[in-house]
Amino acid sequence: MFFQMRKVRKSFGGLVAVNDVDLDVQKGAIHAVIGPNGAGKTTLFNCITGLRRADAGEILFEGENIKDLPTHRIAARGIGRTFQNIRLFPYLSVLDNVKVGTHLLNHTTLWDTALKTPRFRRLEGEVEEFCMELLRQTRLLEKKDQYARNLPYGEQRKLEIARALASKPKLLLLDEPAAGMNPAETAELDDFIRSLKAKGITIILIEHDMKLVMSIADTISVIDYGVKIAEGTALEIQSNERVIEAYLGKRRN
Amino acid sequence: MFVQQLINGITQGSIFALLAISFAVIYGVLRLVNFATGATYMMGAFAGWLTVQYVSRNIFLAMLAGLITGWCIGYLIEKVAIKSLRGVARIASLICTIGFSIFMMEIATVIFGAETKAMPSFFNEKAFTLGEVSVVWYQLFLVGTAVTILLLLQVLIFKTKAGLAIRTVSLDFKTAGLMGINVDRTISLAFSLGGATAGIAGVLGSVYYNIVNPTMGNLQGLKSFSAAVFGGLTSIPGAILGGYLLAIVENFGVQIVSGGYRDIIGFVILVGFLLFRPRGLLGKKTSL
Amino acid sequence: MKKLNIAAVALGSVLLISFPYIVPNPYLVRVAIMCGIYMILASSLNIVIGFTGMFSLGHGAFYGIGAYTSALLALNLQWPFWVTFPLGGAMAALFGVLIGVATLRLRQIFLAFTTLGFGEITRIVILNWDSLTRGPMGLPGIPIPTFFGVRFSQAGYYYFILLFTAVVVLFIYRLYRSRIGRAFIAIREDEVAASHMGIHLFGFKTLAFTLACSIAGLVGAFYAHFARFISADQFGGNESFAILTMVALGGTGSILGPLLGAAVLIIFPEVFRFLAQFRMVIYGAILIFVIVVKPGGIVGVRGVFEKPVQAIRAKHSHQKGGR
Amino acid sequence: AGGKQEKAATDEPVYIALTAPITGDYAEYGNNFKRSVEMAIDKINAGGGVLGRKLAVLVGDSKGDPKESATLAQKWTSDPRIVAQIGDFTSTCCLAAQPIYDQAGMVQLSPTASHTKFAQGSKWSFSIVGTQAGEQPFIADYAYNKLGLRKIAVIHINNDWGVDTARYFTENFKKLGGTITAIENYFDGEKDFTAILTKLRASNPEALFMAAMYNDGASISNQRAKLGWNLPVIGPSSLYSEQLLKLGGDAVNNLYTVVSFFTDDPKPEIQSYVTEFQKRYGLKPNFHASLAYDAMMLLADAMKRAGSFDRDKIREALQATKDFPGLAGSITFTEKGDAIKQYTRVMVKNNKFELFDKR
Amino acid sequence: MPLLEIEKLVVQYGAIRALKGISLTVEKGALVTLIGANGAGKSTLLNTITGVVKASEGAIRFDGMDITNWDSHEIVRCGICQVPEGRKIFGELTVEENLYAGAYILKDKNEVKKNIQMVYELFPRLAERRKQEGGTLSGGEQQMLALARGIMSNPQLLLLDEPSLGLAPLIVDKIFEFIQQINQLGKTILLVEQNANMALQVSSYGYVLETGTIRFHDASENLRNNDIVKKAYLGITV
Ligand SMILES: Nc1ncnc2c1ncn2[C@@H]1O[C@H](COP(=O)(O)OP(=O)(O)OP(=O)(O)O)[C@@H](O)[C@H]1O
Ligand SMILES: Nc1ncnc2c1ncn2[C@@H]1O[C@H](COP(=O)(O)OP(=O)(O)OP(=O)(O)O)[C@@H](O)[C@H]1O
Ligand SMILES: [Mg+2]
Ligand SMILES: [Mg+2]
Repeated sequence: MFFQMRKVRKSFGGLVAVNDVDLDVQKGAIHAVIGPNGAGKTTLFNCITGLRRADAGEILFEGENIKDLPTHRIAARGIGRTFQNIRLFPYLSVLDNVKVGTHLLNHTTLWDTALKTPRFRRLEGEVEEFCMELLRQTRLLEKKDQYARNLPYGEQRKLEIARALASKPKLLLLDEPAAGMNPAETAELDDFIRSLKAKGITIILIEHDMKLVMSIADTISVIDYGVKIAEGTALEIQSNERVIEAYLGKRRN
Repeated sequence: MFVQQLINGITQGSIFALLAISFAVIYGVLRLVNFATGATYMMGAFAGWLTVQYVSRNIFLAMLAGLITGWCIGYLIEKVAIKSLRGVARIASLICTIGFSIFMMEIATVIFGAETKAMPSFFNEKAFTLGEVSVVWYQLFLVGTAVTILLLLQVLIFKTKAGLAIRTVSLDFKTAGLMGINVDRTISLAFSLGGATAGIAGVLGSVYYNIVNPTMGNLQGLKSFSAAVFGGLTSIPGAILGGYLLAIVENFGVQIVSGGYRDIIGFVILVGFLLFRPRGLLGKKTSL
Repeated sequence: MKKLNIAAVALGSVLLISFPYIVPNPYLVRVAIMCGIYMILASSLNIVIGFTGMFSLGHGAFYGIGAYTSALLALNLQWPFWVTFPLGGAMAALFGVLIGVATLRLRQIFLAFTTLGFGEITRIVILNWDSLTRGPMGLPGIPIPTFFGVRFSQAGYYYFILLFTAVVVLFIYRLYRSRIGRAFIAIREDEVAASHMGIHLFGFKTLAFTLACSIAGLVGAFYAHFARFISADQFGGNESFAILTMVALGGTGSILGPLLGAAVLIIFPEVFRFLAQFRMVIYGAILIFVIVVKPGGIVGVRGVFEKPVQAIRAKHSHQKGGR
Repeated sequence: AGGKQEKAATDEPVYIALTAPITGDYAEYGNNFKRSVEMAIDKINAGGGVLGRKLAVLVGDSKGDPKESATLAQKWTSDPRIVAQIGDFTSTCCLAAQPIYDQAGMVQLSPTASHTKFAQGSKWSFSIVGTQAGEQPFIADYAYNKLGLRKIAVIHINNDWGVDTARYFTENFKKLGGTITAIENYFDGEKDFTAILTKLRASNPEALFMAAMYNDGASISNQRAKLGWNLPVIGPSSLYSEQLLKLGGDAVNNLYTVVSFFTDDPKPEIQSYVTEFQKRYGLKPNFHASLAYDAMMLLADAMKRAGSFDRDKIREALQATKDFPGLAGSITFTEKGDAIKQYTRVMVKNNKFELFDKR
Repeated sequence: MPLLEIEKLVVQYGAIRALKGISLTVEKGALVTLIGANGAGKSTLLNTITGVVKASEGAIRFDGMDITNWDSHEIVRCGICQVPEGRKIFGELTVEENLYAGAYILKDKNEVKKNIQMVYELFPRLAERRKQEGGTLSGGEQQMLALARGIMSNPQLLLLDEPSLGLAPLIVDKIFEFIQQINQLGKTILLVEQNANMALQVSSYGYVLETGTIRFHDASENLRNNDIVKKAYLGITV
């Protein structure tokens, strides 16, 4: 199995935000995690990337337990993410934001830098080219020299994705990428995520936009009060009584 | 002898505590270390000195003068510089406070001359003597006044609406404005309060040590800053505790180690302490 | 455009190189050397403050450690300058690592506090450790460096510091536009996000801090052999604050800024000596004025260190908008 | 360098440089330097100047910062109009500037630098304050033989001067058979001495030796009084200042020190200096002020004796100084460039300095 | 007289013109929706109304009073409240302190208590978390808190910037119900939404903003049937 969580648990004081959650993600799949607000989805991501340390359980990535690794090590294994509350580098340009994302790909040393070795030039050139390409794909090329903080909300979200992709992750965690996008923009995002899947990137997606989730997710896990209450394909989930009651509600349209 | 050192420490600590509060109030609102605190302390002392010299030999009047001077200095610093630096990286404001510190110190030298002035003592009679331990009335007065001011500030910040405004502005001034809070006035208030506390401390300190000069605030400012960090910087009770503890620790440090290491005993203990409790004594746990 | 730049650089270099001959006044050359020393100090501090967004108030101490190390080795063991000079940098770097390891995990303000404290501790230890440092007596008679057997003349010192400054500035310039520099800046902007990009926060913070300290140590070593008398009070808190002020006044986070800041703050007091006791008053006032008008410093970089566009506009239109 | 000026007797004055802390922590002392030197120059010029030329002073503010002092040295030495320099106040400043004066060949005459390495460090360096090695045996004798003290506690400022002062006193006092019960030091800028005093008190001394400048001395005395600790205090000549009395009030009574300059000295030249100083600046001169005055007068005398404004000749004449009658005692330089001084015992009684031996 | 009237408003960020002279009115008691793509300038408009961002040209009138470029706190005291984009919770204050801050301009303590009671009933989740620090709430909980805080001061005009952002479908329904509810109670609302479908369902009138200019405005019904709007904003292919 490509990515697995075994009885992962995280509590804050008395509150158990993630309660013995198991999760299996197939290589190359799009796996959605949904659930009511405060269910513990973001906390789950935080445990995966090491931003919060899980209290118990195992997190296996390509067969190895990454639960106790520090964040930068986890990133180095090939896990990238975006943040629900957008965490760009506000006063770096759009292009530089993406360049920081390539940190792990390029291994120039202090000596290379100081002496501006040919290796340094070559690597920097590659980085530049690669980042421009990513911006082209996310349609941010025009804004490459603007400060990230001056982008409108929706474009900041796109930039977060571009930055996460810059590290060529094998597993990408997206936390509500469609928040703040209108339906037309969401449709675009839908296509973009599919194209990532086509490139072989495995994706775990948190999203409240059911249209998006139902359309692209291969598997959906539902979490409520930190507990996984259901798992299955879009069709299975849509008709699951428990999920409807806790989360989906009876939509008007 | 240890009792005497304790009393020395508490007296000195009262001044540290007042200055530490001055740091904490301003840091609390703007996340800014006001390096002009020491200079404000000195200006307060000069105001007190002028009062007793030319108006009346009355310590309460002198304290009032110190308070008003400190208040005005705080207000001016905010209006002249800090206000226009909102939303800019904090280093700019910090450098400005250093600028004000230099400016005030040198202005004082130009106006009053570099010679140390004598501040008359008040309530200098012995309150009581216990064996070798001796306490004069002024020490009691100083500690009492400091504690009163500290309590008043505590109430102001945690029990009043102005206090809520201060705390709100400290977190996000734009959103605070959206709540109907007058951000400018709140920040001004915090600065003035900080200045006033430092000003009063200046008068109290100069009477205790009987001297006034343009450089008197330098070391006091630096040490009180440590005291404030020790206490947690954002926490008013923490700053108070930090002030007293630093002074007491220092005094015992002199007793046990040597006067030559006095200035670093505090630092060493604080640094060691912070390694284990990085948020200070009563500070809140926050990242960054 | 590019040609113009090259021409300007070439002209500048020629001027700088011929300076001791165009202006054969030892006083002015000395001022130029002091400028160089502080340019390097400010530039190195800028790595910590401007790039990485950490706050250090003890840079003077690392400068002092470099100076004392080099001076003591030269005085006690008669080691030549070319050996003691790098060792001064190494010793400062060592202390930088130690301080970094101890405090870089803590909240920002504690780095400021710890470095401030470290500065005091260094000064006081130097003063109290009589047997090694001669305490408050200071270290007189530090030997003049030799270059292939020839003792440095004033011009020698000048060229040394000129070259040194050029190397440091070039290094920082390259650093700024490299992966490492970007990692520093990312840490300044958002630590959490940076760590998710695979940046080892602690490692890179320590690297930035150590680099800055070692450069300061190197300048310290040079200073010791230039001044030939050092004492603890030359590396105290005032020194740290002065360097900090140079960075902020010139332009935090920019490459040119610290150079300019250092030059201005060294030259200004010299030019305005005639103001006698008003000199420092005006110094304070100008400092405040410059920062209020240009918060990022004279040539501050765009971004965090500059006033947001709307804030400037707001004032302007507020007056217009009638009530 | 100074050769040019001699030829034509011009109206252009002869320049002397004064390096002193006009601002900063030591501004008080620096300003006294400035006052005295200006007064001395006015007096010299009123008397027709030196060798037919008027004197003028260029003042440089070193802020008490050794680097500034050195930069000023470079400035002075590269200005061909300047023939000699007076200053700086602290020994560290003087030492930092020393290599520059040494290399350029200009007299560096410090009124106050007492660091043992200073005058020895260069043939161009002179100090007229007298080293602690000269003063302390006298004070130790005062304490042991005149005051009959046997057990003394020492408090000193931790700088080069304070360390030296305490060391020489301690050595000499012990040599006489006395006991030092405890030694404590403090750093410049300290305002709170209660902790140190409490500690010293526990060692049960008969008297306190205080190596401090008069401001700190007054503070220490005040705080000692508040602690209810009354005992005789003794200290070096730097305590001698009206400021001590003003700041210390009753707390400085029963303090013993020595002086080489005494404002109540009936000698006419001293009285005229004191009156004039008071008239011009509204305060009484102190020890440091008198030293700066002496420095200027001595320099003028050396120029006269040299018969030239040549930097080198001035140095030679200065080196040859013998029994120059200064306000603060007569000045004779040792081979190294230190002055040998005479001292008078004084004490504070009823808030006034009085001669001790008059009793 | 309309409650809010905006005339030829121009807003600039340095060289960027974010609003290029837009006019818009909101009648008393109305619920008006503003939709537009990312970067159209919706948030900028709301921020300008509340004085967070300053206008360079044009006028904003509230209840007949010219409030252009007043300071935020003065505008809020007139009875306008904005629930900002991205929540902007006071992270180190507790949930309850956040609510008190929202009621800052109210003088009457009982009224404040009453309002707190009301929002707790509305969002029981907040009542559960009343002592938790705002910064540690989940995204959706923060959104609830932001809304709750916004109505604490009994404003006449409520400016909502994407209130459904990041909320679970169930809660989104509830929020829209709530918006309608308080609108019926007499509050005037200007709603910015990406969830254009629902927004146009609950509102009476709508404006469509496109890169700083108003492209359409019409009754919500009509907008929903407008082909261009359908395609670009509702994600419905026609
Ligand atoms: N540091 C913390 N301290 C205390 N409680 C916390 C902390 N962080 C999260 N929580 C709580 O844990 C629960 C889960 O939060 P989480 O952010 O994972 O929710 P979520 O599923 O992402 O919700 P949403 O969809 O609203 O973003 C919430 O109730 C939240 O209040
Ligand atoms: N502080 C700023 N400085 C410079 N430009 C800015 C700033 N804030 C916004 N902008 C620019 O103004 C334009 C309008 O932005 P605004 O945030 O109002 O869009 P929006 O309609 O709210 O978008 P979204 O739906 O994504 O929130 C955008 O092009 C944006 O880049
Ligand atoms: Mg979440
Ligand atoms: Mg928006």
